[in-house]
Amino acid sequence: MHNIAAIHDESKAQYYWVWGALLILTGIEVVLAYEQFFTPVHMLEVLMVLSLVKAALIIAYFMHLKFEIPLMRFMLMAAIVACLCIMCIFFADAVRVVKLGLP
Amino acid sequence: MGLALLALIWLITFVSTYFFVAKTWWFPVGASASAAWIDHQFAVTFILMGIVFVAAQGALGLFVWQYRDRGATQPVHYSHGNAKLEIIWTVLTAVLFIGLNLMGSRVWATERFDPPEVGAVPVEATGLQFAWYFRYPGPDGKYGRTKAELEDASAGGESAVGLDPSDAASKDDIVSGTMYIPVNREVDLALRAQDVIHSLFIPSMRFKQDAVPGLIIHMHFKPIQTGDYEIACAELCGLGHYKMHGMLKVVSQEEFDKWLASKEAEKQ
Amino acid sequence: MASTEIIHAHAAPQGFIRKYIFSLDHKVIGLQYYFLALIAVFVGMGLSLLMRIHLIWPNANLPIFGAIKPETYLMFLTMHGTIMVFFVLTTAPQGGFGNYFLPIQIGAPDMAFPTLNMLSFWTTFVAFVVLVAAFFVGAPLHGWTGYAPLSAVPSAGPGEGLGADLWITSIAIFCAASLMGALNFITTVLDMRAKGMTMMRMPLTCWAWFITAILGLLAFGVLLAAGILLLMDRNLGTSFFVPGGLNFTGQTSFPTGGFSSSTDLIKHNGGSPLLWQHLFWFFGHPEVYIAILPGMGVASQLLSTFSRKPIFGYRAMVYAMLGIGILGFVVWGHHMFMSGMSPYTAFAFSIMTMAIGVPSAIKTFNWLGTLYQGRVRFHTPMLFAIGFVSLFVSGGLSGPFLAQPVLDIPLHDTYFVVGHFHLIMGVAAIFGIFAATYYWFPKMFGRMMSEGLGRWHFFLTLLGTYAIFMPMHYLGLAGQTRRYSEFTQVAYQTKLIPLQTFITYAAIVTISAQFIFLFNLFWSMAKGKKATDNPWEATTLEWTTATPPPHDNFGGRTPVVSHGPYEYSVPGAARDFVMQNDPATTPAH
Amino acid sequence: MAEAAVHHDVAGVYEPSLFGTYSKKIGMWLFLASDSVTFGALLFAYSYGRISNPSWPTPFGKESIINATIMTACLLSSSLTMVLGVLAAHRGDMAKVRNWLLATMFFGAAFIVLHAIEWSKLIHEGMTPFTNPWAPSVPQFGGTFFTLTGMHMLHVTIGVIYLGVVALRKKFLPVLVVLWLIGWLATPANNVFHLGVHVLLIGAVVSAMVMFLKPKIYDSHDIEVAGLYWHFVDLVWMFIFPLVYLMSTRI
Repeated sequence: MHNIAAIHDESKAQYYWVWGALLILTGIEVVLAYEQFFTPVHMLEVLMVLSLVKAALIIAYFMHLKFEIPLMRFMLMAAIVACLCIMCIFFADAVRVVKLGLP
Repeated sequence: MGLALLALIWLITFVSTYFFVAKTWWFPVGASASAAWIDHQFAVTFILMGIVFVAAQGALGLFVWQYRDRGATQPVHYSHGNAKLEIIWTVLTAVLFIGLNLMGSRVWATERFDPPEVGAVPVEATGLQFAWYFRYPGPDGKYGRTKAELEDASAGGESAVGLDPSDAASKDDIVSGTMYIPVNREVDLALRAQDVIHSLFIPSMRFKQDAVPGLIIHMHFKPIQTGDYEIACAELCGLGHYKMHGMLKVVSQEEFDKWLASKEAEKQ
Repeated sequence: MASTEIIHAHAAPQGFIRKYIFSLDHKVIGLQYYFLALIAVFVGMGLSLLMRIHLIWPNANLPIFGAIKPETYLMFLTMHGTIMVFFVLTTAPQGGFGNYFLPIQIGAPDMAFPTLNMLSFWTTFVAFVVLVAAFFVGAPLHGWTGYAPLSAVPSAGPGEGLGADLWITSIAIFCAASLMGALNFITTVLDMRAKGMTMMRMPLTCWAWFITAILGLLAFGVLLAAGILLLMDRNLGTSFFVPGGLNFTGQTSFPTGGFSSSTDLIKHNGGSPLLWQHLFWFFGHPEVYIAILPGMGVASQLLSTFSRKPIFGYRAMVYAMLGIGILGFVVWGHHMFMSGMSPYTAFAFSIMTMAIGVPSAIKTFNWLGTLYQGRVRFHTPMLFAIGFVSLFVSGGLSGPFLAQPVLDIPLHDTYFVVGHFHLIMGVAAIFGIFAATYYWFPKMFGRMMSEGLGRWHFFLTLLGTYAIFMPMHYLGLAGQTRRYSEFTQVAYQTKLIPLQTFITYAAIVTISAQFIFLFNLFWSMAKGKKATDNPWEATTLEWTTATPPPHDNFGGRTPVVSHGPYEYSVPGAARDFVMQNDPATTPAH
Repeated sequence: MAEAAVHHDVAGVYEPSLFGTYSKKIGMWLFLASDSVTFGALLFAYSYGRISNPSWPTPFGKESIINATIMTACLLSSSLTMVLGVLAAHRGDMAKVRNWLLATMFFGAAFIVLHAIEWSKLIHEGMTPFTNPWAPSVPQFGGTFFTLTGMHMLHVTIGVIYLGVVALRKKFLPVLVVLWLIGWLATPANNVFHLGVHVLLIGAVVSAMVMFLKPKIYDSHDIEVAGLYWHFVDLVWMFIFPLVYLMSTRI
């Protein structure tokens, strides 16, 4: 019932493409960071977006999530992403430490 | 059995509600400007929740008695529920709960976001294992520097909060184990802690705020009645948590000035 | 692989050790969990009794313990909280009954990963042993919430040395055990339902265990991270939770651990105690629902069974539980209104907390709707289910007070909170466990428990717990702060001692009543009336199999399900209940 | 991961799986969900400390960044070889599978060694969990760095052992013991890895127990599940690398 080979295209080529893309993205990240193209806050945003793209590529292709049924894709990703997003509430207090901290 | 259950559930409901309504044990009399607001919000919440409590427990007792098993002939209503009812009570409870919440948020906002009134009395409260110390900046209006290395709880007073005598601004700072504040003037309170988290709790002022090490938290409140009020620590801070106790003395402006002057004189 | 027709992967074991100690059978593992929780609950209860006695007679000279010192009181308090929350409220309903009955109720021969299941129990056991070991080196006094820096600095008080290390290690091990259990539960529900057992035909107990497992999977991971960081802070001198400028001048005689000296401690910088609270409550609040959700499932199952009526609003019940599960992750900040957290976020947390009252209310209404126009049979399990509803209402309705930041100002960290959470996540959840015990005992041990003793146990416990925890609300209003080992030092609190005395007497009576249960449990195992396969005339799959169930639950066959879980008093049916696996021709919806 | 009790190939006995796949894979995904929350919490703790300390040090110069980039490339390449191994497993070519897994392990081991050298260098420069030479006012820099990368390194090490067991079965145990001895003898006594290498020994004991309890040949499903774990390790590094290294480059 779960003959994986039959479910999706098993071409080797796509994995090489993804690998290449990941290496190039890493290269871009390193160059951006080393050349300090942006102010730190923007740098963080850019790096995080690039990292998310890389993560998405790994999850979708290497971890085959692209080829799983939609319910699994949705449930797993929604749970993890939601959990991680709500932790951003912490940062309101991290900023407070800067403002109210000891002189 | 049904009757016994009915009696028990109704008895519990009645007794529990009675002691709330009779206010046998209740908040101490409010002595700050915000106390009336908080008490009002409490009363509204209390009435609404009380109605729900009595209704739900009453219905529970009634149902188990009324629909007790009286033999196979007793009809049972075969039903999987009622979507309309579900929607009605979902919406009703949502409106009730969220509405209640919004009502109370104004007090919270004014206490935390508005700056203290002009002319508020600056006081710094420091919590340490296991005592409260209160510091007044003196005539220059500026707190002197404190240093963690200089803190010595056993010495008490200025040494306990680690006041650095080499700083000019600290020359006129007053440190007291009792909190004196004038009535009808807002207190601009700065909260600090030296070792672990403490929590300054003044029930009569309806005031509570954790003092967190590494942070200086600013709060303000306005006492509207003179008198002596007790301060307790509300956050577990170690083995002496139970005896971390202080006094708040709300006095008239003249008495307050006199007290400050005498402390200044003592220091010279 | 496709050719093998294996229904169960492991054959029935023969030797004693493989059969009862390192068993792969989910039923044996369930019982192991249950008895671990039983030991834990009596330890925890004993500690609460000692605490109550110390509160009223601070200088009393007890046998064995002698006079209890304030720090000893706080150690009892920490251990009571930790044992109860982790090893009773998480272990018994989920690990115990969930393990035993989840596979049977969905028609599976075992859990998805039997070996992992065994590992999960033994890891829990190790965690318990490590926690108990903390007793013998001096347990920590920081409470079960372990707020830093009290828990992060070994010189903050007695017991904060090795004891606190063991405490946090135990919790980290428990996290790992819970993760194993949780992913096993989820996979089992997703993968191993018998033919015809669609998600919307699962008993509500299974839904509850399923959602609880999801909460556990996501919440315990965070506590594990927090535990690792706390261990680093304590032993390697990092400062995640330790801010700079700390000076423990009053406490220099205690060990300094990762901080080589007190000046070292002063120089630390930049950590934040609030970070611990965030991480802890990110786990801690879902944990509350981990404790109570299985109780809700059991109450739903029992109210329907003993009212001889389908559950009112099955779908609404499922959605309500899902809603509680999801909202449970976004309300943790309501534990921190007074903590110096950013006041803006308090608004968001407060609204979310009020919103979580809605699904809770839906559940209550549906339980009342189930009783309405039913035919209520008062067997002991039903009494406890009714008690659960009553306690859930009482404990739940003090929630909206605490959820409003403004009202939390006078109530935070007072006995009001203690009363609130004991009623709802302590006693209500334990009523769920009692109800489940009385209900499933015949299936587990093949004998009935005594009804007479059960009734005495019920009435004494219900009245007793109300007598203990209702007055705590009054105490909280009057400003009685929690975690005080004596009330002699603050004048306005000394006036409340009479009420505290009443609570202590009530606690003594209630705790004594639990020995009726203990006696009933063991006496009935040996001497109880023989049980039939379906003594309660219930409909779910566990009642279709032999008593006690065989090794693979259904004796080599797999049930086929054609009905929803609660088909009672179906018009036109021969009996007043339609079993889930009755042929589809039986009239039912 | 234990043997699943049920194979869904038995048609008609069970409801179709809700996620449309076999139990072991679901189990691994759930474990990864939980582990990503753990790593997420650690990264949030790191970011929290970073935000609340404006004078965070930026010590990673050219050499470190190049080293870390090579490490990243190692991990990415190991993911490629892993996925090719899984592909070969689906085609039933078990000899190829073993080679791909060995390649994966090679890249993983290279990552660990490079990282260990990096750690040793930083420690030599004076970084400890509670002090660092670059910003004395931010002592937790070292703590966050070692916690995050240490947790990740532990995951990589477990991954390499896991893959070794899958690829070589019992033959891997002596290899592991030899690696442990080499690691132990090659590191100076005051180096953190002199103790850290014992993870390999513990790994050998645990793997021996697992193989004793479940003596079976691994099929393509087991390899896919092992692959999931390996890719996850790679995935976590995709966040640690920019957050820890790239945001602290020395200008």
